[in-house]
Amino acid sequence: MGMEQVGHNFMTGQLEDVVQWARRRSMWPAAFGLACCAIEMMAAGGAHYDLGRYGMEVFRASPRQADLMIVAGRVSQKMAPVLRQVYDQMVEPKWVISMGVCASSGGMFNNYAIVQGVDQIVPVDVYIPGCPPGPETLMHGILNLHEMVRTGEIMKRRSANNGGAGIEIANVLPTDSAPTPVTISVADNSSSKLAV
Amino acid sequence: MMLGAGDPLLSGKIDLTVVLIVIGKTVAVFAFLLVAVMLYIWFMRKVIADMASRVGPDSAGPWGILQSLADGIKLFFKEQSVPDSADRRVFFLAPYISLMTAFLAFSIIPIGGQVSIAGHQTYLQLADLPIGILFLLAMSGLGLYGVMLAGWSSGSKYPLLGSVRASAQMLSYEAAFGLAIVGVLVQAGTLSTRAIVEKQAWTGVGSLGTWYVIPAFVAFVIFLISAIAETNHPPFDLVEAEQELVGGFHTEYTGIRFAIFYLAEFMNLITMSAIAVTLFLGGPAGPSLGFLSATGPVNTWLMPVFWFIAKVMVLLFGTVWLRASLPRLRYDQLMDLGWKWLIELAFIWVMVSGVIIVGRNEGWNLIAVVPLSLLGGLGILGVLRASMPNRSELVEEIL
Amino acid sequence: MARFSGFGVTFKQMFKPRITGFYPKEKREKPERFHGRHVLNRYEDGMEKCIGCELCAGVCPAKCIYVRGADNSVDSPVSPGERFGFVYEINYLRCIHCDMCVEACPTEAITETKLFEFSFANRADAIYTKDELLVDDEGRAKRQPWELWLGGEDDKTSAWMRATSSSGDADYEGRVNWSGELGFGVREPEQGQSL
Amino acid sequence: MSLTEEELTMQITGDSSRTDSGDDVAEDVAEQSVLAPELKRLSRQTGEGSQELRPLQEIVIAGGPWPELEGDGQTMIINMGPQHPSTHGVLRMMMELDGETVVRAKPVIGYLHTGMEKTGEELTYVQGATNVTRMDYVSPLSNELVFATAVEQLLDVEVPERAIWMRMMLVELNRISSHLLFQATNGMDMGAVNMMLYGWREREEVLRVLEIITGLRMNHNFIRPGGLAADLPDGWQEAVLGVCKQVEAGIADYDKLLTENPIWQSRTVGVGVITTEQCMALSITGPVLRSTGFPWDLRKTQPYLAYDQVDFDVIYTDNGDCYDRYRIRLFEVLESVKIVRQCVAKMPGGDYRVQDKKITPPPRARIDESMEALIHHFKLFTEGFRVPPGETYARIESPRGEIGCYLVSDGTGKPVRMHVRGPSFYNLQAISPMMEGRMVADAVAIISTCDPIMGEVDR
Amino acid sequence: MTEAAYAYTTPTDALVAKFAGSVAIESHGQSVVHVDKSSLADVVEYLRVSEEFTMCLDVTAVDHLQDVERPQIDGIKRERFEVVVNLISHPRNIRIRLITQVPESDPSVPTLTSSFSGTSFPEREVYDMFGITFEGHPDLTRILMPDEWVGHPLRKDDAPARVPVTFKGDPGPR
Repeated sequence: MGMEQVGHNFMTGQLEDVVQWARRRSMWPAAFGLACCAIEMMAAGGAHYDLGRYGMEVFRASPRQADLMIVAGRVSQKMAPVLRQVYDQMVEPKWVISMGVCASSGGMFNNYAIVQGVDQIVPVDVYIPGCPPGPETLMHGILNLHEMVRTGEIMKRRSANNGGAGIEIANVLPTDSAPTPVTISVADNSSSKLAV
Repeated sequence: MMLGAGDPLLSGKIDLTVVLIVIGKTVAVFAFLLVAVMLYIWFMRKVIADMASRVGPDSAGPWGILQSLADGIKLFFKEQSVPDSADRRVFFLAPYISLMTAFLAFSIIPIGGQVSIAGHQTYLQLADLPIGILFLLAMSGLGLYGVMLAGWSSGSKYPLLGSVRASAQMLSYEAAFGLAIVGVLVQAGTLSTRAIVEKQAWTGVGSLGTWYVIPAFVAFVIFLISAIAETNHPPFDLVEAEQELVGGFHTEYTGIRFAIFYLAEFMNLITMSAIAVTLFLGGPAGPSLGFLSATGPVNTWLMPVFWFIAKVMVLLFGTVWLRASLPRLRYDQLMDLGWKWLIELAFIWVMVSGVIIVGRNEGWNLIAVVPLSLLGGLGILGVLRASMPNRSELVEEIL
Repeated sequence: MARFSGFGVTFKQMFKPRITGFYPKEKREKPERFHGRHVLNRYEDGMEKCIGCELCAGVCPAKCIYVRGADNSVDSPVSPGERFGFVYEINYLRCIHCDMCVEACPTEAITETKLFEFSFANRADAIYTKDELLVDDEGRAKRQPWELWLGGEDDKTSAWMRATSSSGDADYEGRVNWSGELGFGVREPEQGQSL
Repeated sequence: MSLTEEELTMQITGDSSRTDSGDDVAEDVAEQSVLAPELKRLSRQTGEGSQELRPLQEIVIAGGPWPELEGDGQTMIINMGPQHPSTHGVLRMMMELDGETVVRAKPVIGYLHTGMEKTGEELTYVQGATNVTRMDYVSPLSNELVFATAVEQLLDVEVPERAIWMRMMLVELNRISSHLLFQATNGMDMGAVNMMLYGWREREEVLRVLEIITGLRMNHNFIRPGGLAADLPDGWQEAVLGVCKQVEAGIADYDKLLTENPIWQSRTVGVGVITTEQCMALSITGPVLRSTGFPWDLRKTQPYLAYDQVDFDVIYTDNGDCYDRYRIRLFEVLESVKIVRQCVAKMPGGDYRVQDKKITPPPRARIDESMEALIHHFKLFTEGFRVPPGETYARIESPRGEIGCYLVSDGTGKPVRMHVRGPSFYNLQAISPMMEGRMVADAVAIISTCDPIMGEVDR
Repeated sequence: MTEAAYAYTTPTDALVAKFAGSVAIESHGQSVVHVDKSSLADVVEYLRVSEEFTMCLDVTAVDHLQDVERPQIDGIKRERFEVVVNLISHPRNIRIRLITQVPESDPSVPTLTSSFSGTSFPEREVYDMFGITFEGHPDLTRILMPDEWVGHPLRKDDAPARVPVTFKGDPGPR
């Protein structure tokens, strides 16, 4: 139920502002921790940093109620289909932050086991560097995302690349090495369909 | 329309103004509850943050006070999904059952005293049913169906477990809850909330003694515990139990339907606090401002409402404090507590207080009668204990 | 009442001061040795310190540094020696901030700042080129639009503990072993045990 | 509770039942092997491979079989994880439930498999620490220490006294932060919201001290083969002693909040019981083993670093349940604080890295002075140092148990095989026997008190 | 320090005498016994029952396909794979390490789960990573990699599946 189909006039313009304000101020992350970065993600919810200040201390265990998936940590070949399924279970509007270098590109683990960049599986809105990024770096990424939500930047990008994963596939896929044995099935593993 | 305008109920006594007043009160109470829930959620998050040296929500509005509004708007504009395996009609219906019963239960609460609107004398209360307490019990029982149907209709496993837990939990605590209320009813001798509140009216500091929290203290404690259990609040939030069941019955709910569950849950909590205030803490009773006219708008309108809200706030703070301090009970321990302790305690309490009241009326020697009734109660308890099935049998029975 | 002392713990906590930092208005103090994003240093006369030796690229466990050296032209040398870093790129979506590069660099050309608050909306931003890494004419790190610098954070460009460490030799502790850098001159070493 | 060597040996040998139980086990196993072909056939039929729940008979461990449960056919199989809030990352538990009771459970792992052992073979010994430190990301310094110890054994070098004490202090600080994290997540799993926040709060203070010393909050890459990356920074004493005080205050709070709490006790006492014999059979070490009344702590029994020169107690309890595991970790923090204080008091001066030109890069100042130093510097950072051929197994007591590093060298700058025995990997095997017959809520408590770190399990 | 822990007497002599084809050596102060593949399970059972070895700490394997230098031991024919078993005796406070040569042509060893149930996971890991099967293991499936994975990643000849790091100025993979 995005707002983008609506033609803009005075009323809808105001409404869209309010909706975007609400989406920024109440961006519930999915409790989706993978590795080291998950520890830092939880630390960011702790007293010293307090994600709760942005209304984000509500880590939703059920992906259906979450707005933001923070891919915190390395994504293994075995985890990749699960990650995609969790992403599919989330409902629009949804955002993805790739936290840490392992999620963004595989980091130092350039080997058979790790997906070299989670953007091969899900569309990533913000990449956060560091291994692991500190809580304040994570918060920078979140604020970055907030800003993109405010300006509508994300929806433009989504429509530009058809909203799916594969933003950087051409640059990232291995060219000369042996093919990765596991294929990640992307389509049709969501058990839900839209209510329309 | 012709008929309705002048005399909608054809009773000859009710005119349009009264209808408008009733409609106005309904809308006002509903709005009051909605705002109260929003503020309560914000308050809860802030207090929990305070209890951990954090700041809590502070970016939505001043001090983050609009946080719940932002949550609500966001959820409203979120896409909705239904699992393939769900029973669609029930799935759609369940949240509304939860919400409606939560609101209806609140309608019997006297928020303030008698006021006059446009020349009509009316109470600050939506409905004063002669069987108000029975209505309350009915609503809290019905509310269970919202949760249970939600879990069952989702067609997946975690919600199903949550729904099973919900039904068992509500069944166990409904009895203790009812018996605790009976503890008040034997004292008050009426089922009308208005009458109960009037019996606790403020006449000076001495009237604190007439608040049923003092003569029925045990019932008060039992009521609080079972009310928290009924509303699935921590430490009894097994139904949702994020760490065990992901989200329990509402795991599959998204967007506005999830928001309604969220709303209903906290609305229930506020309703329960309000009922506790009504039954045990004198409702809107409290000292009025002596330097102002006793019949002026401040003392008739504001002060009772102020006292009512203040008392509810104290109880609500208590719930937040519980949430922050206690770990969650386990399923079987929850049942144990309900069946083995609360119900029996409430039962004995009802017997003893009944004997006291009858004895007082009949002029019996209380010093002899009270221990006797206690002994009798313990005797019955012993028989009950002996005949009680062991835990696993009990659980099976309920499941 | 030890059974319910937990309520006291949570209640008392309400009256203790908050410890939350108000990011992004304020940031936490970073320690001296903090590992942040890199900078390429220059000598006090403005010459680049990097000589394009590729030690940093070789030692990087994530292989996130790409260096190509080129010969200095005689007329306008970029660095004091014969060669200089012609291409220097760090892919921050690979960098694990282990500081092996800082330890390896023989000329203290690459060090780290205390800035760690940056994130990218696209992958291209994450590849820092030499222009972006090299300090400006005042010896301060260049600020990219997607980085959050607060006042005073670039006063000390480098987390240079590992670059100047005495490698375990107690005799070398407290000895200045840092060639002067643009804007900040020669750094005092950590005192260590010689305190 | 301090144990001398003699007392300990007495306790250990005094227990004769362990060796006696061997025969029974052999019989059980013999019965099992008859079933083996049948099992194989079953697994082929379902074709689910590692994701198949094995029949009940499988989980028979030395010390007698587990009590069997009769299901009435009304069971349901649910998957907890890999995305589930209480599975500590990406552990997946397959559970067969009868109502709320767990009939069978099987951990399915590998969702965080990172190929670190392969990557370890591609990195030189100089770079190796960056790899191992990311295995157990909650106590990275333990991993670095065990790797460094293994390399030093192969190189046959002794690290200087100061390095030993610095390592000990850092590892103990890390043990504190790891146990604080356990308290936080354990509290969260049991529904105690604020316990989690308190745990994070104190842990953050410890991390800040580690950051002052190493420059990083996690994954420090600080303990290297031959010593440490750098000396302690100026003003480290105040920082370390300050955090010790804060941690003690925090532990007092946790103690008040939970230890005596009736709900907490009813959730944990008698839940997830395991005996010493079962621990022995399942290769379980660390706090889980100590909770069964067996005071086995490598720091005491096979001392490394300078643990024989500091005064501390091995905490152990008798019941082997979740409550004991919680208490052990609570009080081990205090013991670690004790060790850290002694380290601060006794910290010797001198070198903190082996002064061997082939292993340690030259001091920065010498690069400009000596051509030879420059060559060593280049060689060390390009191809690392060569390690004599051979194989060794180093082990230390990490916060989760015995962490070991099996290292095989062929004389080049990179190891042939770098295997890490992660204690969580083995401790995870205890989860399914502990869970059987318990409720879902207990399953959460059991996973949590086993404290598995999936990075270490899957490597 | 570290080595001192291993300075206890070890039961290697009895072991070598009892099982033919075993060779005891010392590696960095740790007692290591090379045992024959066929007798591995028996040796472990013997150590558990008769020598009070109470726990099997670790089972792992090594692939020696590309070793530059490999020390030769008299009486042992070096094969491509080695399976390494670490045992500890708590009562005697000693450790022992058993190493078995496993030829490439027949990568299988008897399972140790009959002696120590705790070797179930590590044996599955070795199977997963090296393709060495453990005969008699009750549940020998992949543990770390997905079930449908092809190959055994820690074998030296398995594809590393590296990808080049992207750079702006990089003309292409080096």
